[in-house]
Amino acid sequence: MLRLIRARLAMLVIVLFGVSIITFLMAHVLPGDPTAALAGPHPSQETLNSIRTQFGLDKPLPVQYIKYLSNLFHGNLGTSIRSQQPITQEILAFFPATLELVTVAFLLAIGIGIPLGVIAAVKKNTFSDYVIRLFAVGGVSIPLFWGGLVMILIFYAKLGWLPASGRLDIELSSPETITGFYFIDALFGGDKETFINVLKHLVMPSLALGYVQLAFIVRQVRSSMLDALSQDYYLTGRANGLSHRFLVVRYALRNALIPSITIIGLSFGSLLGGAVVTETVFDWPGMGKYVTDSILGRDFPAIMGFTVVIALAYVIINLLVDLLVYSLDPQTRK
Amino acid sequence: MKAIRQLIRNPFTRGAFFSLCVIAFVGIFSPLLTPYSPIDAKPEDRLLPPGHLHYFGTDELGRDIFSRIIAGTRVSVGIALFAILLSALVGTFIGSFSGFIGRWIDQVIMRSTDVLLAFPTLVLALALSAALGPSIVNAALAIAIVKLPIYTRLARTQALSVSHTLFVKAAKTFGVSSPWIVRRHIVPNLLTPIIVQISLDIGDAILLIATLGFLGLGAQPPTPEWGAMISTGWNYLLDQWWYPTFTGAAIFIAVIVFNIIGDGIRDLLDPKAGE
Amino acid sequence: MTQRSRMRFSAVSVFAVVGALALGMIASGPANAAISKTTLVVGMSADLDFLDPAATMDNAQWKITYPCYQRLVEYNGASTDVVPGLASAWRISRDHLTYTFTIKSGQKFSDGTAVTAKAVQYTFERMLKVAKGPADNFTSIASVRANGLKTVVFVLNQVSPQFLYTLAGNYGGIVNPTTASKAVSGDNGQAYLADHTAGSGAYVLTEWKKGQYLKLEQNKFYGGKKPVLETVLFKIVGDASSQRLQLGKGEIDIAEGITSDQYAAVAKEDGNTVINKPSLTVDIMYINSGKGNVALKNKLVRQAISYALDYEGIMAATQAGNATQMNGPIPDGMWGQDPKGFQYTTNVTKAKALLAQAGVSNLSLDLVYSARKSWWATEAQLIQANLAKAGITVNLKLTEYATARQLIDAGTFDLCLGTWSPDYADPSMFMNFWFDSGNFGLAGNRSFYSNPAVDKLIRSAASITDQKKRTALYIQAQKIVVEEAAYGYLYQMNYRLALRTDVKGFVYNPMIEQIYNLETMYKA
Amino acid sequence: MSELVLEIKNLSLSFDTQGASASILKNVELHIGPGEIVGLVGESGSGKSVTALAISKLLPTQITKFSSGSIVFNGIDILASSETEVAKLRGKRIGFVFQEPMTALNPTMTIGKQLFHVIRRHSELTKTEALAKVRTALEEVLISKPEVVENQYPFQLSGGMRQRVVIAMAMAANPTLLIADEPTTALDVTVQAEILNLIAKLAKDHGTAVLLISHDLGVIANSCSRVTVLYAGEVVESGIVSEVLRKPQHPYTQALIKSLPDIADRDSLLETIAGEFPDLRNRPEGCIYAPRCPKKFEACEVRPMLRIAKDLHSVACWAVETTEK
Repeated sequence: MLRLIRARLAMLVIVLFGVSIITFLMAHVLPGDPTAALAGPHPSQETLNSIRTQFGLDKPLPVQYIKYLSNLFHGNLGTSIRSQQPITQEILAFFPATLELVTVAFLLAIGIGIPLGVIAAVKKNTFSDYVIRLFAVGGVSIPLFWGGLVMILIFYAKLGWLPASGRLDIELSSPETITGFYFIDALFGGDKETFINVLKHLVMPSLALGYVQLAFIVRQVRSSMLDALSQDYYLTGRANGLSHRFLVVRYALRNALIPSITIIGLSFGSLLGGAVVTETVFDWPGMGKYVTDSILGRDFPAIMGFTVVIALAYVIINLLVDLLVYSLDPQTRK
Repeated sequence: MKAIRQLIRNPFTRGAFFSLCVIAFVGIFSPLLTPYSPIDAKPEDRLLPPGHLHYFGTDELGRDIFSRIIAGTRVSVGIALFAILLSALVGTFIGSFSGFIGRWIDQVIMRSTDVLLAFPTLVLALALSAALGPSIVNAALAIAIVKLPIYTRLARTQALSVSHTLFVKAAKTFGVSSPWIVRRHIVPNLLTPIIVQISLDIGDAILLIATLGFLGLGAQPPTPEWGAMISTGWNYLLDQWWYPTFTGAAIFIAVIVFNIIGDGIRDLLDPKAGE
Repeated sequence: MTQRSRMRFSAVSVFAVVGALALGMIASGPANAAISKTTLVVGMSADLDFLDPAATMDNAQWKITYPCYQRLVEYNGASTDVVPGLASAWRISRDHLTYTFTIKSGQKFSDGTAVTAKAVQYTFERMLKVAKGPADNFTSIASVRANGLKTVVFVLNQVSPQFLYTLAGNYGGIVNPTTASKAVSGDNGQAYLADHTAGSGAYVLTEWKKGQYLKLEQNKFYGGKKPVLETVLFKIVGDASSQRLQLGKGEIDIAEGITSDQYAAVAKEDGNTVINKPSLTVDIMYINSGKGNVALKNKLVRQAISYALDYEGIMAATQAGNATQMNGPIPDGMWGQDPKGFQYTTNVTKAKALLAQAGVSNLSLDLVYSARKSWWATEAQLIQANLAKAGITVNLKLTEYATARQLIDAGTFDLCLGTWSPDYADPSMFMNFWFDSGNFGLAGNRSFYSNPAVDKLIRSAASITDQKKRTALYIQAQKIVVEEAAYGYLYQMNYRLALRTDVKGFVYNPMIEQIYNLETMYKA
Repeated sequence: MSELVLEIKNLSLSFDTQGASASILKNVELHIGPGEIVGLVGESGSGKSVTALAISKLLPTQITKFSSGSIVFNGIDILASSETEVAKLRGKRIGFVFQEPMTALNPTMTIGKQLFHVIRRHSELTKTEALAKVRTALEEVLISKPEVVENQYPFQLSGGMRQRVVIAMAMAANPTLLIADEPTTALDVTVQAEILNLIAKLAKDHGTAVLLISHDLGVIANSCSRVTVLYAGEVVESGIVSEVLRKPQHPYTQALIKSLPDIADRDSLLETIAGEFPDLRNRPEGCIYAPRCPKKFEACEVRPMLRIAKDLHSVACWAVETTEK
C-alpha cells in the first residue's frame, strides 16, 4: 500500500509539471490580452503598458513560467487578473460548490446506476434491459445544456417546484462554513428552512449532471456484470444450490465492481467537464463557471490555478480508486 | 454486411440503424433537401412560428430553421466524424509505436497521456479551441486532441500484447523493419477495439462540438451549427419556443442514434461484452 | 415470488425511491419567498471583476461603486449637468487651470471618519499612482493639494473643458484614506478595494458571494437623506430566459439581461414594465482605413460600404426598432451635434457605382466582433448580407472580447463592431477620441483614421472653453468625417430596462448608464 | 439393480438464438445406479457438458428448448419441476465439479466463506457449527492445513488444491449424485490421479453415484464401471467400460481409442479422425457419423437406433450386428 501511495505521489509530480507547462503555454498562446479587456473602454498605450507591467506580462515567457513555478512551490497560485484576488482564496470559495454538486450527482448516479446496471445485465435482452439501456443511452446523448434548460422550463417556470439558479435563495443567509458543502453545513446549523432550500437548489443541477454519469455507470456496470455472470464461479455457485439473487449480489457484483470502479473513477474528469455546462445553465457558483469565465477573460493565473487544482484532484481520485480496488480485490494484495 | 444484418436483427439497434441511414442521407444530400437557403438572412421573415411554409419556423434573421437543421447535420455530424477519425488515426499510430518500441519513448508518451487525462475533457477542449481561435475546424482539432489519449492507450495495450507474440518476435529477429511489423501485424489486430471505440465516441464528439458551439467556441456564423443555434435560440425559448426546441431535438436524436449503434457494434465485436 | 418478479420489483423500487425523494422536496413548500418592500433585487448577467474606483472602467462594476462613493460634483437627475456633491462650491480660475473646491461638512465615510480635503487629495494621488484606466481621464492634473480640512485645489497643466464632468464620473469617487493601511506589497490597497467599498455614499458593500450575489446595505454614517431601500442585492443570473422567468415571478425586481427581441413580450406581462429612453450610446462599425485592407484607404470604398448598409433592417433586427440612425459621430442629445448632418441611405446601386469608380472588385473583408453585445451576431450577419449585395465578401470573425480588444488595439482587422458611450457630457468624447490620429487603437481612433485637417480642428476645439466656438469647430470636422465615411455610422440606441411595476423612482441618466439611483428609489 | 439414481431417456434439446436453431442433443439415453461411477466420453462439442448441465437445469433458459425426453433424478422428473424445486436439489442432492478450478471459485472471496455459503444453504447448522463444518469438509478432501486454507483466496492455491475445494463444496451436503465435468483436464498429470482417486474414495465412502465426464478415455478407463460415448449430441455406444474399451463396436469409438496413445499400440501412428464435425444447425438425416465413417454404406442414409450388440453393450451403427433393442 505504501508503494501504491508512493507511485501516485511520483505521478502527481509528473502530472502537475506536465499540466503546468501545457496550461502555461496554452494560456499564453490564447489570442487576447487580459489587460486590453480590463483597462477600460479607451485606455491609452501608457495605461496598457503600466497594467502589463503590474501583472508581469511584459517579461519573457520562460521568466514568467519560472516565477510561476517557484510561487507554486510555495503554495501560491498567484493573483487573478480579473478580480485582483489571490487565486488560492478564489478557488477555496468556488471549489466546495463544485465538489458538492459533483459529489451529490455522483452519489445519485452510483445509487441509481449500479442497481440499474445490475438489473440490465441480469435481465439481458429482455424488455427491462432495453428500457434501462434506452434510459442510459439517453443520458449520454442528451445535450446537457439543452436538457438543463428544459428542466428549468418545466420545474421552475411551469410548475414552480424548484428554484432555477444558485445554491440558496438570496433572502436566506448561507450556512456557516464547516465543510463548504451547504447541505451538510445547513444540517449542522440546524436551520430546517435553509436545509430544505439548499436541497431544493441541488435537485435540478445534480440530477442533470448525475444523469450523464448515471448513464455511463449503467453501461459500465452492465457490461462488467455480464462478464461476471458468465464466469465459472457463478455456475459453480448455481450448481451448488446458491440462489441466483444471492450470487448476483454477493458474488458477481463485487467482481463486476472492480473494473467498473477504475473506469468510473477515471471518468471524474468528464464529470468536472459536465460541471462546466451545468454550472453555466444553473448559475451554480463553482469552478466550472469560474474557469469558463477565466478562459473567456484570459485570466491566465486563474486558468492555471484551476488546472493545477484539478490535476491534483485527478491524482487524488486515482489514489482513492486504487485504494478502493485494493480493498475489493484480494489479488492486488499479493 | 454480416454486422449490419446482426444490427438489424436486434430490436434495440434496428431502429437506430435505420435512423442512421436517414442521418447519413440527410448529411450527404443536405444541399438538395433544404427548402430555403440556410445562410441568407431575410429580416422581414424574422421569428415566424412553424407552419406549412416553414416547418420549424424561422430564426432571428428570418432563416428557415428546418433548412438550418438539415444543413447543420452535415456540419455537426461531419465534423464529429472527422475529429474522431483523426484522433483514432493519430492515436493508433502513436500508441502502437509506443507499445512496440517501448523503452523511454513509451515512458514519455504514456506520461504525456497521463497529463492529458488529468484535464477535464470539456475544459481542455474549451481551452484548446479558445487557444486555436474559434472555428469549426479548430473545434474538431481540439476534440481530436482531447480524445487522443484514449486511442493512444488502447493501441499501446494491443501493441504490447501483439509484440510479445511469436510471429512478431520472430519477425524482429529476422531484422524486419519496425514500420513493417507495425503495419502488417499490429495494426490489423488493433482494428476491432479501435472500431468499437470509434463507434462509441462519435456520439460524444457530436455533443462536444455542440457544447463548444453553445459556449461560443465552435462554428462561426452564419454556419448552421446545432450548438451555436441553441445558444442563440435559447434566448427565444419563452416566446419562440420552436427555435431551441427543434434544434435540441436534432442533437439529441443524432447522438442517441450514434450511441445505440455504438453499443450495438461493441456487443457484436467485443467478445467480452457479447454473448 | 419468482425470480423474475423479484427483479422487476427492485427496478421499480429504485425508481420509486428517487420519485419519492423528488416529491418530498417539492411538497415541502413553495419555491420562493416574497421579497420585502425595502429590499431591491437586481438580476445581472455576470459576476463582477473588481470594484476599486481607481482601477475599474466598466459600467457593470460602477453600479456597485457609484452608490457607495460620493463625488465632488454629481449629475443632476436625468440631465448631463453637474451640481454640488461632496463639494458645496467650487471656483475656477480665469485661465481655467486652477479649480478650488470647498468640501461639504457633515459627510462621513462608512467607518465613521469624516470626509476631508486630505481624502480628496489621497484619492486622486492614489489614482494617478495606480495608473490604470481611470488615470487616463486625469492626465491634465498637475497637482492636487488639500488646503486645510475643507479646501482642495487642483492645478491643471492644460485647459480641460471636460474636467468638471470627469469628476462626476465613477472614478471621481472619494476613497477613505484609512484604506491605505490595507495595502499589500505596494499595491496601494488595490486588492482590498477590489472587493470592498470605502466611500461616503449611501450604501456599503457588505457581502460578496462570488458567483452568487453582491449585497449592499445602508451606510450608517451617510451624510445625506436616509434612503428607503435597506438592502440591495445584485444577483447573478447568467441566462437571459432565466432572468425573464425570475422577473415574472417577482424573484428579481430588475432584469438587466433581457435580450432585445424579448422586451416587447416582457412589457406585456403582468407586473412588468420596460423603460425605453433615448441614450447617448451609439453602435458603430470601425472601418480600418489605416492598417486594414488597402482598399479601405480609398474613401470611395468606405462610402460604398456606407451606402450598402440596410440601416432600417439592422435597427429592426438588432434593437427591435428602438434606435435612431446616426447622422454623424455625435449622437442626438449631446451638444455639438450637427442637426443638419448628412445621413447615409441604403442605395446598393450607388454603392456598386462607387466601387466601380474606385476600381475595386472582388473585395473581401474580415468583420471582427465578439459576443460582448448580444445583438452583434445578428448585426454582423446582416452586414455580411448587405455588403454581399454590393459585391463585397465579408468573412465573419467572432472572437472573444479580450481577443477583439487586442485586435482593435493592434489594428489587425478590416471591419469591426463596437459601441461607444460618453464618459462625460462633452462632444470631445466622440470627436477627439475617434478621429485624432494620436489616438490609434483602443485609445479611441479605432478606424485608424488620419486627416491632418480634422486633427487641427478637433485639437483646437478641445483646447478652448467657449461652447459656441467649439460647436462650430466640431460641426466643421463632422462634415469631413461623415463625407469621408471614417466609420460606419449605424445607430444611436435606446436604453431599455425591464423591471417590476412596483419599483419606483428610477431616474435614467444617459451619462451613467447601468447605474441606479438607489438613494431615491423605492418599492410601492 | 435397485432404483436408478438418474435416468435420462430420449433427451433432445436445441439452442435457439434469434432465428437460428442448433440441435445440441438428440435422443440421449443415460442411466446411473446408486454408488455407480459412469463415464461420459466424447470430443469437445459432443454435448457432454450440455448433458451434465441439463441434469441440474443449469442451461440458459432463454435459449434452451427441450424437444423430447425426460430426465428423472431419484424419481423426480427434472424437466417437469420448477426452478425452485430444482434449486433445492442442486448442491444438496446433486453435486457439481467443473473443469476449470482456476475460475470455478469466486476470486474475491476466501475459500472458507464460499464453502460456508454452500454449507449454510443446505443445512440447518448454526453459524459456529457451519464454520466447524467448513474445516471438516476441507479435511475430508485431504487438505492438510484447513485453518490456513479457509482464509486464503483462490489465487493463492494451486490448481489441485482448488479442485479439492470445489469437490469439498460439491460433497458438502453429501449428495446422491456427483457430476464431475472434466475435473482433471486443467491439472498436471501427477495431480490428475490424486483428484480421480479422491473422487473415487469419496464416492465409495458416501455411496455417491458419479457421472464422470471426460474426453480422455484413459481417465474413464481407470475410474468408471460403465461408459457412454457421445458424438455430436448422440449416444453412439455405451456399456461396461472393459467391454467398450476392449471391443469397441462403433467406428467412432474405435477411432477414439486409436487416437489414444496410452491404450493403442505404441508403435502405431497416432491417428486423428478424418473429416469435419457435423453442422448442428442442419443435423443430417442419416447416421450422424456417416460423413467421417470409413465403413459407411447405403444403410447409413437412415439413422441407426441404439441397439444392444453382442458384447452386452449398446451401439448405434448399421455395420454392427446386434440382437435388438
